[in-house]
Amino acid sequence: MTSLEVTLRKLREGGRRAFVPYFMAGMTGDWLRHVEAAANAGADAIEIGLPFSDPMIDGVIIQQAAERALERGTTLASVVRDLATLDVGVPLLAMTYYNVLLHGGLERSAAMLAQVNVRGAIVPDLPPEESDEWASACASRDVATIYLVAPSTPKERVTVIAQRTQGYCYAQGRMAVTGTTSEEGNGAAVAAAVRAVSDVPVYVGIGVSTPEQAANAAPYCDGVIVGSALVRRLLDGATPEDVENFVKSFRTVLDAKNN
Amino acid sequence: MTSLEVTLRKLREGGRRAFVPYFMAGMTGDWLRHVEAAANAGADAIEIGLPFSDPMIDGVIIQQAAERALERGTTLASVVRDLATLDVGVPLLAMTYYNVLLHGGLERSAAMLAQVNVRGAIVPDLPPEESDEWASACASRDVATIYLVAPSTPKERVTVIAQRTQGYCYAQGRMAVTGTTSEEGNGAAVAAAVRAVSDVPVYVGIGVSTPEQAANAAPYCDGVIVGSALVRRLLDGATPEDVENFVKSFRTVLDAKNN
Amino acid sequence: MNSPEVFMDKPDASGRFGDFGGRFVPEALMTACLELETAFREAWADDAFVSEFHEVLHTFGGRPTPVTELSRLSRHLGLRIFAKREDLAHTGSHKINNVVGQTLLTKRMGKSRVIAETGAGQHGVATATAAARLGLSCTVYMGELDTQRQALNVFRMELLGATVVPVTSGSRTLKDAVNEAMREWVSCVEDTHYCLGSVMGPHPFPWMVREFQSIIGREASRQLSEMGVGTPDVVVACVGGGSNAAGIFAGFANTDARLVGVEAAGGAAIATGSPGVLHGMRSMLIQDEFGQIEEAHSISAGLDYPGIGPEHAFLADAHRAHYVAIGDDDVIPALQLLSELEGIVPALETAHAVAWLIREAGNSLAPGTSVLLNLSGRGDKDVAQVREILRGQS
Amino acid sequence: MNSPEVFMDKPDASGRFGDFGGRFVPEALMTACLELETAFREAWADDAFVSEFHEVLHTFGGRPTPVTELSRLSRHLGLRIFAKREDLAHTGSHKINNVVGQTLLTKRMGKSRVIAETGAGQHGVATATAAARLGLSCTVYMGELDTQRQALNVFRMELLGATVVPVTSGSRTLKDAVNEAMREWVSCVEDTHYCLGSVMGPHPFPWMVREFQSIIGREASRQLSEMGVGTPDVVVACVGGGSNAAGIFAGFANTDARLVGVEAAGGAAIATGSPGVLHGMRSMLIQDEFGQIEEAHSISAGLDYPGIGPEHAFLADAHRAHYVAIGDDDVIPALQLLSELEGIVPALETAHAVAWLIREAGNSLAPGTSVLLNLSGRGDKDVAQVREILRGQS
Ligand SMILES: Cc1ncc(COP(=O)(O)O)c(C=O)c1O
Ligand SMILES: Cc1ncc(COP(=O)(O)O)c(C=O)c1O
Repeated sequence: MTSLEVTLRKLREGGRRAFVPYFMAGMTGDWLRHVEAAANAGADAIEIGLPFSDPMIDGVIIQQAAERALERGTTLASVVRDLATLDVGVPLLAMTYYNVLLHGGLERSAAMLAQVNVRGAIVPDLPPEESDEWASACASRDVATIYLVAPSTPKERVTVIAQRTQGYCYAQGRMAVTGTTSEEGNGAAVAAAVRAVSDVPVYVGIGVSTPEQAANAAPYCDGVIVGSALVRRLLDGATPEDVENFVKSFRTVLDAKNN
Repeated sequence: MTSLEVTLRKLREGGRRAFVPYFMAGMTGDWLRHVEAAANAGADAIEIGLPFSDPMIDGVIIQQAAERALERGTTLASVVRDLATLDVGVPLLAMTYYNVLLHGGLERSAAMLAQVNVRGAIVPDLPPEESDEWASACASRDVATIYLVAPSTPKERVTVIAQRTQGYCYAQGRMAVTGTTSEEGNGAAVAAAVRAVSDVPVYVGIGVSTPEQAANAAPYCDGVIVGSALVRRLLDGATPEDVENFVKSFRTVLDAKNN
Repeated sequence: MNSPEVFMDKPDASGRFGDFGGRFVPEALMTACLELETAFREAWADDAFVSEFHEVLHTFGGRPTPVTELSRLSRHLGLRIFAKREDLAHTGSHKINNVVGQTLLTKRMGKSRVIAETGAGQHGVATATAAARLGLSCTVYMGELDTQRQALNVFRMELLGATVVPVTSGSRTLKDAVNEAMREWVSCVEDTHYCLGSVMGPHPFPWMVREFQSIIGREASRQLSEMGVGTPDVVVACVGGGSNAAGIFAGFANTDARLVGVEAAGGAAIATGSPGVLHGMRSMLIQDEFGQIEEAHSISAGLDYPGIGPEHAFLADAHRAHYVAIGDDDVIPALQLLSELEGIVPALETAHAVAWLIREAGNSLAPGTSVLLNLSGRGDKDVAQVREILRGQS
Repeated sequence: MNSPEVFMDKPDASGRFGDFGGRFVPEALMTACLELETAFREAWADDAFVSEFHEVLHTFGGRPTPVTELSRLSRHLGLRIFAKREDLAHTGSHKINNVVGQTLLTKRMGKSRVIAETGAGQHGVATATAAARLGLSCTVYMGELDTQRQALNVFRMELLGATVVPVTSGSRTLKDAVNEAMREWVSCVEDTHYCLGSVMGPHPFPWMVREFQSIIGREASRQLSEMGVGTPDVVVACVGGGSNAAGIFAGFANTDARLVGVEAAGGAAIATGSPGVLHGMRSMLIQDEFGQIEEAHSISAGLDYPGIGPEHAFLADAHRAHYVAIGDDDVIPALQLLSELEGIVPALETAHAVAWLIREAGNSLAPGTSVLLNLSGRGDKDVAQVREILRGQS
């Protein structure tokens, strides 16, 4: 079992609903300060987006963030250099598209990430069928490969994915790209489908943007992932303090609830 | 034999080369004054254009003249009314397109024209093959039907046309519409072709715009017809005196030459 | 009459269809017209020529064009509508049939050049196309107003190697382009053929162009048979000069099919015209009481002609075909309906015929009536204009 | 290798052609892709479906398109050139083949709506057309820049009943329209099929689109046989995503014919790209050393794509086909030459293939070489642009 999963299972055993914020690496000069702020405010793990020019499953907010990061010259290497200076005490998870890793070289990319305390990776355009090579590059370096389950995923596939995912299973709360903010979602059903076939922690993402939504999700999952809602604030100039407050607002509802 | 032809044959017998100017009826308020001036200056017959909206064999000058005449409300009836006031002592020849006569009614048109001393008619879009009806309307009223021979007309056709034409045979001096002013022409060959099969007077038109060209044509024909060169001056505002001078300039060369 | 009349056969020796047709041209053009008649008669009786004509239309022109059943429009109107898809012919309309024939004939006559008139540019583009293919030089006369309204088509002709001459006389539109082409023909008739664009002009043009276009009707008749439809109740086509209508009527003139030609209301020579002579033919014309030709006015440049081919005037006279008029306002809704229901954006000209179907469905056209629509051309050329008009409305 | 390799057969179970292809999509789209694969496999094995596909292309799409011998261009270049006339297909290019297939499949899958991406608008217009015919609703994603550059095509799609959505992300061109269509598909995959426009994207799209387009090559092969030409020495086609090239190559992949794909120099994924993953496929892409996709730049919107279909990447790898690049400067002279000599104004995309013939005639193409050119589309859509460019030059 990957160290990430060990950590996250422990959280669950401790009755804690995890909160996982997402940052776009290199989007601003002080992006690491935002990451630190989130960790200080109680984030349990942090997704670090490595920007890609054509982010197929991301909505406009993450797209803009990626554009800014790329304009600032962000690369896998620059992110790794940055992360080498960071010590936040919670696991970091890389989130990016496959082509970025391919071009870094799968083994080399995995090695670079592992070296700077990245303990998991989410590659949304890399379904299980295509990920053997990447998964093995990660496996030898204790980098968990995290897979998504979508509302459209049929039962048999849920089983396969839930068995394969490491750290947690990313339950996509809604048939939409990141950053859509409509109210209705399928998070509960997706999480239940995963739980029906596996005891891997289940975190809900895509469709959680407010503490209220997080509170609603908490009963049926082990954690929530919030990306666009946070990144939107950062695009608008949020400070590390703003980030702390943002994270705390989620922390509060997740901790308050006795699920 | 039509009275027109009798008159024109007499001219020839007297050794006179005929000069036939063309006027667009109704083009200006004082157009009759121009006609009179031409007669005074020695024109032997005068072509009176009845304007048509779509003058297929006319160049830009006559087209413009027709447009002006139509804008001034010129019709067959108005021209006949005008001509009723005119007494110039030389034969008048109507020149127009078939549709104008058709709409007047062939019999009625011929009768109206005959009534005001029009002794011949040239209808360039009415070839012999199509003109029986018109010709018979004219015949009973002593209106000569004048046909053209073109440089492209083959021998056998020349014979037919030369036999059919009355008054004179209109020898088209050039394969072009009216008002073209290039130097070379086929007038001599066309006239010769007609003369070879008939003793009807042969007048050359289309391609005669200057006294020099008239002088060149004189040896091989019995008369010349000048349209666009005169109408152009009238469009530019020529006075009856200008018309007199214009006609005299042709008269001089045609009379001077001993052909 | 004792023996049943045969329609759309050869005209008489003078080029007449009944009272209409003939050859009213200046003597300078008579020889060319006579030579053309002889050349066409010989060529059309020569299997080699006819085969080449069909071969070129097949390998270059995109023939046979299909017959498409317009199922959704049919359901919408309660009819059974089949479309003969001339929009799929090379250059986008039936015009290619005629110009392929005439340019092959030009070569056969030993001439090296063609001239043509054009209104919106369809016939000009088609002529330039066929001329390019045979290496003939090509000059197209186009009303100055039209060169401005259809600047892209001017450029298209130039791309195809043609020279486009703006005509500044008269109304500076199609009618004047015909005049000018005739005038120019006088001065170059030796080496130049005048490739007239419709079933109009002096004999033999109305007959010759109809013969070249009759491939539309012959194909459609065969295709409908193969589809098990047989003779349709109605055959309908738009009419400018009348070449696409003549082409499709030719396949059904001697059947029971009702033949309907749809003119633009602003250029409805049969409905609002009277007999007269223009452009070398006796036909129905829009003219004033003095025989002065009036300007046609239509939303569609290809129907913007004050006359109609003489054979149509005859077919109307003989009650063999019926001619109706559609006003500008009904044209764009018809274009939109066909586009949305069938995925075919028709030319504005063609849309007149569609508009008539829409108007008459359930009225003079009983439910279930089978209709063959000549889809004479595609609407690409008109899309910019339609857009402007719809913008102006909203 | 002992047994001769068979080219352009089915991809392997993972959707791979050699090292290329696959299915790199978000989990939210996996089910749709898998269902699509199943549906396509079943449909393509079902005679009724295949017949309907052919029937619609025949009666609605204008197939078979002819093969035209380009005699004057051949003489000019010292080659023997035949053109497969996809410009005569309905909507003016080969795109109709694919959309007829996919819309029929959409119906078969019980879906009521299609979405599509488009660059210049050709695929968008084709999709809107096929959707209109079947009564499917249709939304087309188009880069905002392209909606401005090709405003008339936007209107054309709207006439056909489609909704056009301008895409404001990224470079606001084709690549971003694909991204956006994929994103939107996620949220409507239940009732909506994504009608992808070329042999790209995740499995089964590259295979399925090639199969639908292979009618081009099958027809051409039969037609050349009938003409007594047999297998040509060279088969050449322009390559954007690569669908028209794949379609014609499919008829000749297992012959001796040399297969040549011509990319735009500013979008030459094979010549200047490297392997990578984009839009659901592993293929050759134009990208920087970090795997960021670069914008393609071509005079022709249809070739303005930084990738290429995976099967082409494989055919290049296997040395079965050769991929060359033509710069913008050579394109317009090629368009002009074909127009003037043959009376066919090609699309700018197609003109790339013509430009390659001009460049290589007498060089890599020995005199007398027989060539089959895929004339993928007509130039009407490009005439305004060409005019502007030529004006700018003079
Ligand atoms: C598509 C189309 N249909 C019809 C016409 C009208 O011509 P005709 O009546 O000769 O068929 C035109 C003329 O330009 C045309 O382009
Ligand atoms: C005429 C034409 N040819 C070629 C292409 C390029 O696409 P593909 O490479 O998929 O054939 C396009 C795309 O729009 C096109 O319109």
